[in-house]
Amino acid sequence: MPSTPTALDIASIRGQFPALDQQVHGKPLVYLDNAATTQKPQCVIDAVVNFYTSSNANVHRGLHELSARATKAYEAARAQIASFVNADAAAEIIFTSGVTDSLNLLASTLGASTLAEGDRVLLTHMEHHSNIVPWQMACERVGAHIDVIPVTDIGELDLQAAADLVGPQTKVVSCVWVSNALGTVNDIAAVCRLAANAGAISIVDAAQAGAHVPIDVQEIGCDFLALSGHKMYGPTGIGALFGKRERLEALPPYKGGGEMIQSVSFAGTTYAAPPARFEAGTPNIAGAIGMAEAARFLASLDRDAIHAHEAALNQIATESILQIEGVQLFGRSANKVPILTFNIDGIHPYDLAPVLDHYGVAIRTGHHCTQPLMDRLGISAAARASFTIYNTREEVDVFIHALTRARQLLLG
Amino acid sequence: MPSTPTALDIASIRGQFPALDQQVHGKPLVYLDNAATTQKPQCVIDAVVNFYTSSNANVHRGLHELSARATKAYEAARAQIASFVNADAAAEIIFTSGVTDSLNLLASTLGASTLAEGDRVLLTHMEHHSNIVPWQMACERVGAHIDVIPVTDIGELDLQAAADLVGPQTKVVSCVWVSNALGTVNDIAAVCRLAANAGAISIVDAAQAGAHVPIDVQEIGCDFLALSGHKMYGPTGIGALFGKRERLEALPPYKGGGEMIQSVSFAGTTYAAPPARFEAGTPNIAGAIGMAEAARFLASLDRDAIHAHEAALNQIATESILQIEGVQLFGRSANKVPILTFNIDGIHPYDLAPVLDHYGVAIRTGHHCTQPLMDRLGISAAARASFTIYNTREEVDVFIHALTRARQLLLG
Amino acid sequence: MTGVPPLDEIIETFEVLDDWENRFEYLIDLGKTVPILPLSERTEDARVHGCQAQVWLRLGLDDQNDHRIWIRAASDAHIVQGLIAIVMAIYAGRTTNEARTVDAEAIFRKLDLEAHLSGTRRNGLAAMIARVRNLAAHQTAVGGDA
Amino acid sequence: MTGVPPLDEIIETFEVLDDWENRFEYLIDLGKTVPILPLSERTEDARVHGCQAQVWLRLGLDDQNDHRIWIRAASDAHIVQGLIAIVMAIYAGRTTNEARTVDAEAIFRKLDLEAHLSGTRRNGLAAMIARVRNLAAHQTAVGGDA
Ligand SMILES: Cc1ncc(COP(=O)(O)O)c(C=O)c1O
Ligand SMILES: Cc1ncc(COP(=O)(O)O)c(C=O)c1O
Repeated sequence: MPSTPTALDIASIRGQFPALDQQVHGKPLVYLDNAATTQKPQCVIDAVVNFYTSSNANVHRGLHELSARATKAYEAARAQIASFVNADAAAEIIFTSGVTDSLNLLASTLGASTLAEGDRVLLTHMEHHSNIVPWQMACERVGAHIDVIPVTDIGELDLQAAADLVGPQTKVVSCVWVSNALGTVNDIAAVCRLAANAGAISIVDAAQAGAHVPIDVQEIGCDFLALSGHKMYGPTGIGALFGKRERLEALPPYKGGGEMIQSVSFAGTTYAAPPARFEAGTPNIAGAIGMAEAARFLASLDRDAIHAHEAALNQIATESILQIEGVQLFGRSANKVPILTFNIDGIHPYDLAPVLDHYGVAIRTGHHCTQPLMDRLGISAAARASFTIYNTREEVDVFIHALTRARQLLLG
Repeated sequence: MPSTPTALDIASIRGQFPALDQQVHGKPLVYLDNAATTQKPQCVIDAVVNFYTSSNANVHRGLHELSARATKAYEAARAQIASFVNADAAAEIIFTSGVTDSLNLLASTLGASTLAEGDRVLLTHMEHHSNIVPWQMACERVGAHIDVIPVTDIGELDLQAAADLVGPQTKVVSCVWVSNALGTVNDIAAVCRLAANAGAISIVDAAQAGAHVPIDVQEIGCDFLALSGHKMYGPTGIGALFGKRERLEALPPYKGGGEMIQSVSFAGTTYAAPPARFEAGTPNIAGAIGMAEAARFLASLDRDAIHAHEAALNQIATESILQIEGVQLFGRSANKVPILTFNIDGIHPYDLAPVLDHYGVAIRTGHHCTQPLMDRLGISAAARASFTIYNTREEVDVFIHALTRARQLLLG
Repeated sequence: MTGVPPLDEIIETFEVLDDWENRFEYLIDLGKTVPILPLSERTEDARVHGCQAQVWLRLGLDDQNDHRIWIRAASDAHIVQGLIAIVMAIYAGRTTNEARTVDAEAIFRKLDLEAHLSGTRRNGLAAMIARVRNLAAHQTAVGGDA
Repeated sequence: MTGVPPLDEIIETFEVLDDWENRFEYLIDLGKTVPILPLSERTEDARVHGCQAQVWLRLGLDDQNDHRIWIRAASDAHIVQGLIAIVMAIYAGRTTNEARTVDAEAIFRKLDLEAHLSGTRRNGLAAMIARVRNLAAHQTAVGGDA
């Protein structure tokens, strides 16, 4: 990474997000629920609106102008995402409805083609339910088993232990890049190497990475990588799955329907090549176009400056929250994005959020779809404040102040 | 149906669709590709934009204002769709990404729970690939078989033959309500009765019905019914699946992930009740809100007047096209929506579309994802002009004129 | 412990308290008026799922007392405990007939606690109300958890 | 039948023809200059999928002639047949080195036929170009279909 990141013009970035410019309970909105979903810049909203107002048509089989425009825009979106993750070719990108859909696609098709009785799938103790449940379902169908890379007390993967868990029966290693509950940025290249060395397929859940970490699938060396549009400033209902060409070609189809076939008859059906094979039915055309615009938006920013800004937010927020009496902060890795998951002694997180809400501060509470991690941490729920590029230092102050006040209110 | 439908103000309806107001190749756009996807009224576009600019947040687990607003809007969308199809309860509506996704959900979960070796699934010869391929995949997995209700020469279901095809092994009857290739409006209540009498589950592909036919699941008596947002003036990437409560409750989960669980641990996972059980991951929140707005838009129109307008378009277009020498019109049922699928002797449909496009007329050509029907009709492809509420009689004239000209040009 | 105040009193107090912090403190205080549910009754069959906080809810119809609804409940979160108090104020001691005609959502809306209702069926408060309604609708008293 | 005209001539003619109907007729006429592909060669292995029209494409490198590309093809649609003529004008008779440097898409764009290119890989024209490129990239002559 170059050494002198230029300062980010946060005000100008912020100005592009219309939803941030509002009051909640009479207070300026301080949106710290970015790990759940990010706000959308005007350019993304405009891309969706422009599609609907000028080029809306179904893609691929139309020979008229609107359909040609829609197809071109949709395929350009695929190319944009390919470049966003540095894939070799646009055909290595499948549009899905999100990371959950992508991981189900993989668990289902690998379950039907690659996993057999006695095989093992390696996950980690910090996975989101979306990267656990599909594998449980697939493993149950074929009689395969799940191994779990342990998480250390500061919230990092125990890669030492991971090495011992990989064996000849390990067929799939599926791992989160950036934990939505701990903020930890895992050494995903090391995890993918581990998989490759064992001849296993490597899958990266990049749901949280999308907005925070530059992505280069060649550098990581993964076989598959999944993104959700809505977590990287794009629309809801759209995701992208990168898959290495030869891996995609080896996969059987997932859903059946229009566009994914070569020919259909009641006597038998043959399937199209990827990416079409995995895109049954009318795709989320406007969503793909919006997600590509979000990727373009992200690519247009100075990623080093973003990193520096987010690291600063993380540091100041961490230092400040630890000054509050009784705060337990989960996820203390040196290598993390500004996600602060915490509890305060004697206070249920459910009670915290509505109080903060009255100060305009939006945080999330609950198990964050990571119940196994919650069990590992010995808690059932926690509060989470997640920052992103458009958050400011002043917002950190408002958050800390609201938290202090909430503590008084709830303990007093 | 009341006897005197009031005249529709087409100009005012048309004015609500911004995409219609444009020129293509220097000619006013005549959009006759509505069976592929409809254009979107401004209110739908606005609903999506408003969500992103003011209420965007992830749903269900947030305790802050934006999340409460998003959840409320999302659940209100569910209630709106429930009322659109006259379901008993909002919980009978599952949001999916479209009809293809819905039918895959059903084929996959019924395949895992209801279909066994030797069982039979009854389809029709006019099904869209989306209602064929998922069943082929499911049947192949369990060793079940597909039966096919024949289609008569004028493009209707042979319900006489259907009765003979239903037997004790028939577990599922899945049927298109309105054919996207023939325009035929099937007697779907009769098909559902047939299923019910045999103790089979009835599924209705209402992709094309959404925009054209008032829907009442109680009147039809179906167990499941699938809609795509984008075919009924709503956004892309969103669909709704109606399922009778007790049917939904009996289904195992489809995709695994966040929101669809009750609790997750590596030792075992328990699942939530419907509809959550079938909505893994972050849903297409903006899509659901847009689709609900489209349903509201449709419900606000005088459905009888729409019916009368579309019937008139159908009649005049049919009469006119038959005057053109060498025209073969497929789908001649008396009970149809204004979808005209045709070929002209000596002309490949592929050649027709670009010529019409230069006259501003957007039609679709190909197999319309109904290859078995094409085989039945003895053709490999056809041209299709599909009209909807905002199309005018003048547009029928432009279409017919362009077609005449194309014929001259292509036949030399 | 004098028990949960009557609904009217709760509504009036909410109206008098004009700033959210005070209403909030009152809601938490309300939670403290709910009779303690012994740990022995906080069992899995009494769990209300779908809430981030833990909620146990036991309810039934009182044989001795005109088949009126009885409710015993607890949560580990203050706010949810406060919401429980209001649910009890709305429903406890009512006949099933009375219960069927109450618009609980409207009351929570009036108290500006609507946010806790959103996401029907995935939410503890909504699930609690649904359980009471279910009992009222089916009229049959079930010992313990209904 | 004099065969497909040279690419320069095609481009010039498109430029001269200022109205789309004339260009359209010219495209159809171009299709008629493509040497007929005998039915016996219109076999499944020569099928180009992804096009609504049927397309058969056979290509290879000419042993006798400097390993230059040869193409024989046919379609049942006039327009696609015209597009085939242009593909042949672009690629047939070229060395694989030459073929690798040609920007076929740019030519179709110039001729205002870009619409037929959209939806890469699902479209006959794009698939035809991809097949020629594949041949050029791998340099190895395959008898018949490559
Ligand atoms: C009758 C019918 N069924 C199913 C579908 C599939 O719908 P979607 O592509 O929205 O999933 C379509 C649309 O093409 C259709 O017309
Ligand atoms: C790490 C991680 N994985 C997977 C997901 C699931 O993403 P989605 O809900 O967009 O499918 C999320 C988001 O909640 C996440 O944070």
